[in-house]
Amino acid sequence: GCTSNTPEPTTSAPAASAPAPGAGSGNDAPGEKVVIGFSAPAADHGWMAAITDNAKKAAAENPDVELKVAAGTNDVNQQISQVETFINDKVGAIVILPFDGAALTAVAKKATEAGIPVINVDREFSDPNAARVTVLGDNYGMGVSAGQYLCTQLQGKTDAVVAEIAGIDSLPLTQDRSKGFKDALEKCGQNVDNRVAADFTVEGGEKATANLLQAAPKIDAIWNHDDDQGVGVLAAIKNANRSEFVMIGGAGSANAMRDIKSGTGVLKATVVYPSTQGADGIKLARLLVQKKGLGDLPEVEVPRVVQLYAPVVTSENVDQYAGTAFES
Amino acid sequence: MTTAPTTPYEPVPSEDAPPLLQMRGILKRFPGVLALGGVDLTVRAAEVHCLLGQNGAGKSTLIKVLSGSYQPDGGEIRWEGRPVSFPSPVGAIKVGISTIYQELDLVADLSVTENIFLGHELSTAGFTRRGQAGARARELLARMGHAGIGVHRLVGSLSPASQQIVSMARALSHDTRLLVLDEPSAVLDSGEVANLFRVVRGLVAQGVAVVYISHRLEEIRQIGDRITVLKDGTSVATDLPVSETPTRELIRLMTGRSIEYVFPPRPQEPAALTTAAPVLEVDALARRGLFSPVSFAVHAGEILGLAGLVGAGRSEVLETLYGARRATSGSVRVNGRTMPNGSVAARVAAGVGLCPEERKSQGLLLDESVTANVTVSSLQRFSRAGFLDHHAERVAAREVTASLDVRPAGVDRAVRTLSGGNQQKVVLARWLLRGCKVLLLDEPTRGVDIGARTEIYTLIRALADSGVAVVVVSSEVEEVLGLADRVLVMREGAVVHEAPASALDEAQVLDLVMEGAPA
Amino acid sequence: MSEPETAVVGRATPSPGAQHEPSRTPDLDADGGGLAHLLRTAAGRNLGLVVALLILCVAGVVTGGDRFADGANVLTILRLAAVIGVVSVGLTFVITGGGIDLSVGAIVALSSVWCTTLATQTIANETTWLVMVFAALAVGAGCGLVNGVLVAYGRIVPFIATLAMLAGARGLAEIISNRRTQIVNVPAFVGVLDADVLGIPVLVILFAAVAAIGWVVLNRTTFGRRTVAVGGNPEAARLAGIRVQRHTMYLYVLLGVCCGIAALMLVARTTTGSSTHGTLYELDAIAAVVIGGTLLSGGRGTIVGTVLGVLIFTTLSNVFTLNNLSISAQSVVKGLIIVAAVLLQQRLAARKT
Amino acid sequence: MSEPETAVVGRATPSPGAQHEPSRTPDLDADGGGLAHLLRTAAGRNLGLVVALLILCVAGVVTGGDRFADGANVLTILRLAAVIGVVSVGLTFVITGGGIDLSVGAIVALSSVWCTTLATQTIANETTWLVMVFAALAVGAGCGLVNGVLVAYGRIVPFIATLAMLAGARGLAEIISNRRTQIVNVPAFVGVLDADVLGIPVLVILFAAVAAIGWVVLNRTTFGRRTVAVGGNPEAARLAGIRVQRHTMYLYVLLGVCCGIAALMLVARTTTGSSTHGTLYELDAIAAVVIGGTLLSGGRGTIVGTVLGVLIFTTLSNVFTLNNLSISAQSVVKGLIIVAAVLLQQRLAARKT
Ligand SMILES: Nc1ncnc2c1ncn2[C@@H]1O[C@H](COP(=O)(O)OP(=O)(O)OP(=O)(O)O)[C@@H](O)[C@H]1O
Ligand SMILES: Nc1ncnc2c1ncn2[C@@H]1O[C@H](COP(=O)(O)OP(=O)(O)OP(=O)(O)O)[C@@H](O)[C@H]1O
Ligand SMILES: O[C@@H]1[C@H](O)[C@H](O)CO[C@H]1O
Ligand SMILES: [Mg+2]
Ligand SMILES: [Mg+2]
Repeated sequence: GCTSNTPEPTTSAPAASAPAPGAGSGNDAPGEKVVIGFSAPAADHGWMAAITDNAKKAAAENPDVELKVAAGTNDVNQQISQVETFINDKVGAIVILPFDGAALTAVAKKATEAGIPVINVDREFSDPNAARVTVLGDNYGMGVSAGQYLCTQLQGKTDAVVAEIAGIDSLPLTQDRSKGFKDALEKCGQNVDNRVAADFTVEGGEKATANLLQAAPKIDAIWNHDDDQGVGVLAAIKNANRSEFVMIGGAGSANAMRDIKSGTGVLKATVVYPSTQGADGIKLARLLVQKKGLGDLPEVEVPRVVQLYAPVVTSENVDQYAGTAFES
Repeated sequence: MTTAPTTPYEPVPSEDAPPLLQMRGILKRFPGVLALGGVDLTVRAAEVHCLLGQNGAGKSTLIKVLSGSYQPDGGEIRWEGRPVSFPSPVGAIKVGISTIYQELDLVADLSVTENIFLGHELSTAGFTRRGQAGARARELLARMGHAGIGVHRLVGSLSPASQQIVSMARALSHDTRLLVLDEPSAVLDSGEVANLFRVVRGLVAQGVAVVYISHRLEEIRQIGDRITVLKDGTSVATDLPVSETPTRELIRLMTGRSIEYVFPPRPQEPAALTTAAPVLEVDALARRGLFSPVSFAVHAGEILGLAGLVGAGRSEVLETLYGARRATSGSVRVNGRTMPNGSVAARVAAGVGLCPEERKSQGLLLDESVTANVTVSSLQRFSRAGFLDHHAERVAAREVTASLDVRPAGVDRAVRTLSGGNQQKVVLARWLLRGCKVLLLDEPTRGVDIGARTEIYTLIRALADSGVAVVVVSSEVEEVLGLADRVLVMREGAVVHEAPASALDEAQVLDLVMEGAPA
Repeated sequence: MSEPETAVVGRATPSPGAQHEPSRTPDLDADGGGLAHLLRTAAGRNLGLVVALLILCVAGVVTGGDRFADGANVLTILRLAAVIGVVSVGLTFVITGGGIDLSVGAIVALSSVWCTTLATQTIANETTWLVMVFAALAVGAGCGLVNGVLVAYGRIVPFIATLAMLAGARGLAEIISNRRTQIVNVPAFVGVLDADVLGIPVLVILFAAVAAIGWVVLNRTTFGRRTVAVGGNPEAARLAGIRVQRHTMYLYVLLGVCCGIAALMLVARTTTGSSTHGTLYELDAIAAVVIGGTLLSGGRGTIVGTVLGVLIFTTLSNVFTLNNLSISAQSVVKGLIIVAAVLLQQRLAARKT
Repeated sequence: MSEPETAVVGRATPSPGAQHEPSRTPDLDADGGGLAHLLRTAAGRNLGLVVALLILCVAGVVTGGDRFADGANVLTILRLAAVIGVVSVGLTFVITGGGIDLSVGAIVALSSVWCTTLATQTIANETTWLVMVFAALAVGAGCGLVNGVLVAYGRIVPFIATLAMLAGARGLAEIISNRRTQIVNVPAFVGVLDADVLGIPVLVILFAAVAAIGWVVLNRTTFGRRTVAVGGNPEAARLAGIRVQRHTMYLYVLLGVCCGIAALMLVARTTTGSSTHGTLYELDAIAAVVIGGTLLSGGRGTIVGTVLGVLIFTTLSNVFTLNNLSISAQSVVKGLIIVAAVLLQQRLAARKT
């Protein structure tokens, strides 16, 4: 569960922002060789591309890790087959960001039964026992964070016009985000007046927003789920010459952070959805195979669930997060 | 750039002036077939040179070599004495060879004008000069006696005959020195043929040479100067003067035997037929806009002929009674059972078969084997619980195509590779195999050579004698009169006369057919 | 009706199954008419599409009121239509010529990426923004050339050849861009292409220009006539002396150039180049072309129909958004509207003949 | 070779431009041969594909060694091929019959969703898991029926009719599932379909069965013969007495049923139903069918070719995975391999004649 999602001005580092988790704990000392299979959806937007890039970077930092990266695919059948190939190959661990968590659960179980630890990243399996470790991005919490931020921005306005630009609408994660957003808005008496969905791409964002701006002649606040498509969203806003609202983004791209920092545009904040979680998966997989615990924790074993935090980045704390931002 | 010189042609007196065209020892191989095995052809300016030969003799192949459409595997072509080769149709067109192919080569979705000038459009900097092209097209059509064809009409909306005229107009639109006509009269009726000959004579008078292909020997007599005969891919006789070669001799050269070009005898007592119940009854059948109510009945063993000009609506009557078009009123009964409107399958089930007018587009599965084409309407017969017995199929196909002398004989050959006449036989074989009670034949001998024609006549009569009711549509009055027992004459979508064939002669039918038609 | 001919009319062999045949009204006096006439025939031939579009607009006005009928909204629709519209016009040529192209979206992506690389942008800033224009058009034409050569000379069925190009071009775009969105920092470029002229966006003007040129080329030039011939009856075209292979190749190059133009428009509009640009354009463009009345089997093409097809789809999603409809409902309604529009067009066309 | 005939070989009409024509070696002794012979002719006809597949396998062995040549890996490839394979076999019929279907992926999605709704699963658990099977097949057949009716009787071009179905079925799947992945809790269902029989996965057995039945139906029954006739020349088929419209409709229903089967396989494999299942299957399936040698214009189809096409694509991605290749490079290589395979098939086919 998520407790507080308001941005914390303190310096207590959220998990994703620390450049090298476990540094100094001796965990980085080379150990037994670990072969890790990695599978993720098609890198059809910057965040997803960053997931794989960060995973590769993490592997490169540890010479004892050999990473096998399967081609990104949005076909669950194909992704299952990749995991099967990893099982045949008898890799040491499998890190998987499933296109659809539930659909990959069965094969993950198969891997687990074959004695291969599975690390589930971002989109959750339907059975927690299918994975040894789950790195949870917390999509619902992301919606809540965005909603709570907008609530503070809309204070006093009783019937504000709130618009939502979702990502790929057919993905369960989008539903989770929207639900969190709606629930948070309800708490402060607001609701979503206009909702469109794009597809995580710049072009899709531009198209959906062009129509959205037409549908709502006056808007008070916009939440855009994804900063990749956000580039297009902002282009459409600029094309339409609109600026009467505040906008909050999602995912936490470098572009978005630069905009927030400059403070000149409508984009005032973004909810981070760490693109480093692929790297988290690799690091955890390595520790698991090498039978190490999580550096700073006294536990002998790596924890079952690592739930990431969805902080809101504003002009005040942007410098703190810029390091982990991804390029769209 | 188009029109021929206006001054009449003066034959070059010089003895040793080379002929316009010389083809020597032309070879053309298709996978597994030697289509041309050494053909010679010499054509002089201002002559009509006829090319004769049975179906599959290689006539069309030869002219495709000449027009640059096929590349020969051997032999030599000389144009005005100089060796030439035409790596593509462009080369042949450039020297002045215009070809009208056996298969219509028009683009359905372009207008008449656009088709005429296709490939050599009248244009300025790539922009078509539409007005001028239209005027020129009108002029060309008028010259051929067809000012009535709208130059902006889409060619796909024209009748086959008009399309043939457009093809001709296209040939004339080039600066033509040699005009090649591959069975142009196949889709024309006698009036149209006369018109065609008028145009050809005009061209010859201007010095144009013409290569003319036809299976109708009387046409050769009317228009030809000299003849080259092909048999099995070789030229067996060249440069025969038309006036001095008897028909008998031509037939012998083509077929290797002597054939009497006769119709099979009619049964002795045709009157007895009409007393039995008719097999096919057509009652006030009409289709608005195409033909007005038509009624007739055909008895077992009877051949009914439908005569008329091209465009008179005979094909439409056949297609409608066959269920291929929906009738707007009227009914059709087969053996007393009323057929559902617009259902071919019901007709076929009841024992009706149609050999359509355009065999390529309507009759054949061109890429399929002879077997598949022959058995397609009798599949139940070769199947048990839906599973086909390929062996039985092929045996039956081999039998029936052999009885029709389809050449070459292989039943696994794709129908596309057969010559026109043999393709026609394949369609006939289909219904022969099926065993029909009613057989509808639309231009059954179009493009069929004289030998096969006689065979087909005999076959049709034999079918009738075995109890089949036959309806024949033909644009050759002689054929209708010679083959049919009874004749319906159609004009402009209506039946204008009905009589026993023996009570009519050609002149009478032509009068009936033309009467009131614009001159 | 200047023609006295009554005897000869089309063969209406009832088309047996699959293909729907748009109206075949013979063009009885096409060389007479002026613009009004032209519009009349065009509207007549595309009556079903016009009606479908009008119904959509009425639905827009009824449900969206001023928000729909507003000038700004109309421009929004047109701007959205512009990019896919340019691609569709080019595709109309390829389909009319008997081909198909599945790689249009990938070519748009590759062009957009190539013309926004750091190198290109640097050169553009040092010299002129036209460098980017040139880069995009050259990449588009190059991809089109490869498609054309594979299809015309390699004799690979267009579907497969362009499917290969789809995979290849998108992969290349990803490699070049390293899957990053490339942001445009050439102000002159964006300034020119994303501007308005007399209140009309340059994108819309470009679309109109491409459509107009496309119409003229298809209907008034030898190139257009030959395209119809090559698509309608390639053998007849060959026998008439047309170099069918070369012409086929040109068609793909032409479409490639259109994809390059579309890429430029998209780059200007989104101020980015990206390997994800143009995703699924192939389906959208083919749908627009075919719903417009161009025969998928070749030999008949209509630019007016294509433009109407594009507008129908764009207006559709605009109306949906104005009404805040869920994407899923939109999807279902879209399916229904496609069927309805085609049936309507068929019935109206049939009535006219 | 029971016939003494040597004269028999395919068409050599110099094909003018676009279409590549695979070898048409006639079915020389369909009546004579045993299985070995059958394999020989099939291999002969598809020589290029077989060679392409072999080259891929060699590449797999060289780069992957035992990891590729291993029995478990072969089963992995076959399991991956199974779902799209079943769809492709069905699609071979529709394409051979002169049609096309863009909605296969959407139908798979809708079937998967429908057979995994809470209601269906509850009934299935109370009665038998066959309820789910029935639901999926019924939905597939129903969608196919709608496609078939629109195409055959509504005379909407198949591309457009099935594009509409694509939008409609996916939208409906989203509405029904509320865009949530539906998890299967019917152990009997998964137990049967995701099991192995004698070490061979049920999925693979199903695929083999569908392919075998498809082969028999296409090559050995009146239905198959009619399919070829309807696709080759619908007008001639109609005049020969075939009920072309009804047959066309059956073809789409048959494909719909195949999509239903594929949905069941996917549900078993993923233990979920989802509106995102089967995304872009249309392109994959069409590519496999066409690369296999079935003519996109209809009239010629080959199940063996289709199966080889599917195997080529799945083996490709398996080899890629084994070799850890970058996604973008894969995409480019895939494009090249498609072109190479088709050219190879063409050259080898030409040499044979
Ligand atoms: N494309 C082809 N492939 C294989 N064989 C062919 C092809 N075209 C023609 N043939 C064969 O070549 C021979 C000559 O055919 P051609 O069409 O020249 O005959 P034709 O004299 O014009 O006959 P017809 O009077 O019936 O038109 C025939 O045996 C025919 O089957
Ligand atoms: N699709 C059509 N729409 C309108 N009229 C048509 C159509 N098809 C044919 N017609 C008209 O029907 C009449 C008969 O056509 P058709 O040329 O087939 O007659 P026919 O007597 O069979 O001649 P042919 O000897 O050429 O077969 C003509 O007036 C023709 O123009
Ligand atoms: O794919 C999605 C989006 O890209 C989002 O921005 C972050 O979460 C991922 O799961
Ligand atoms: Mg011939
Ligand atoms: Mg007729």
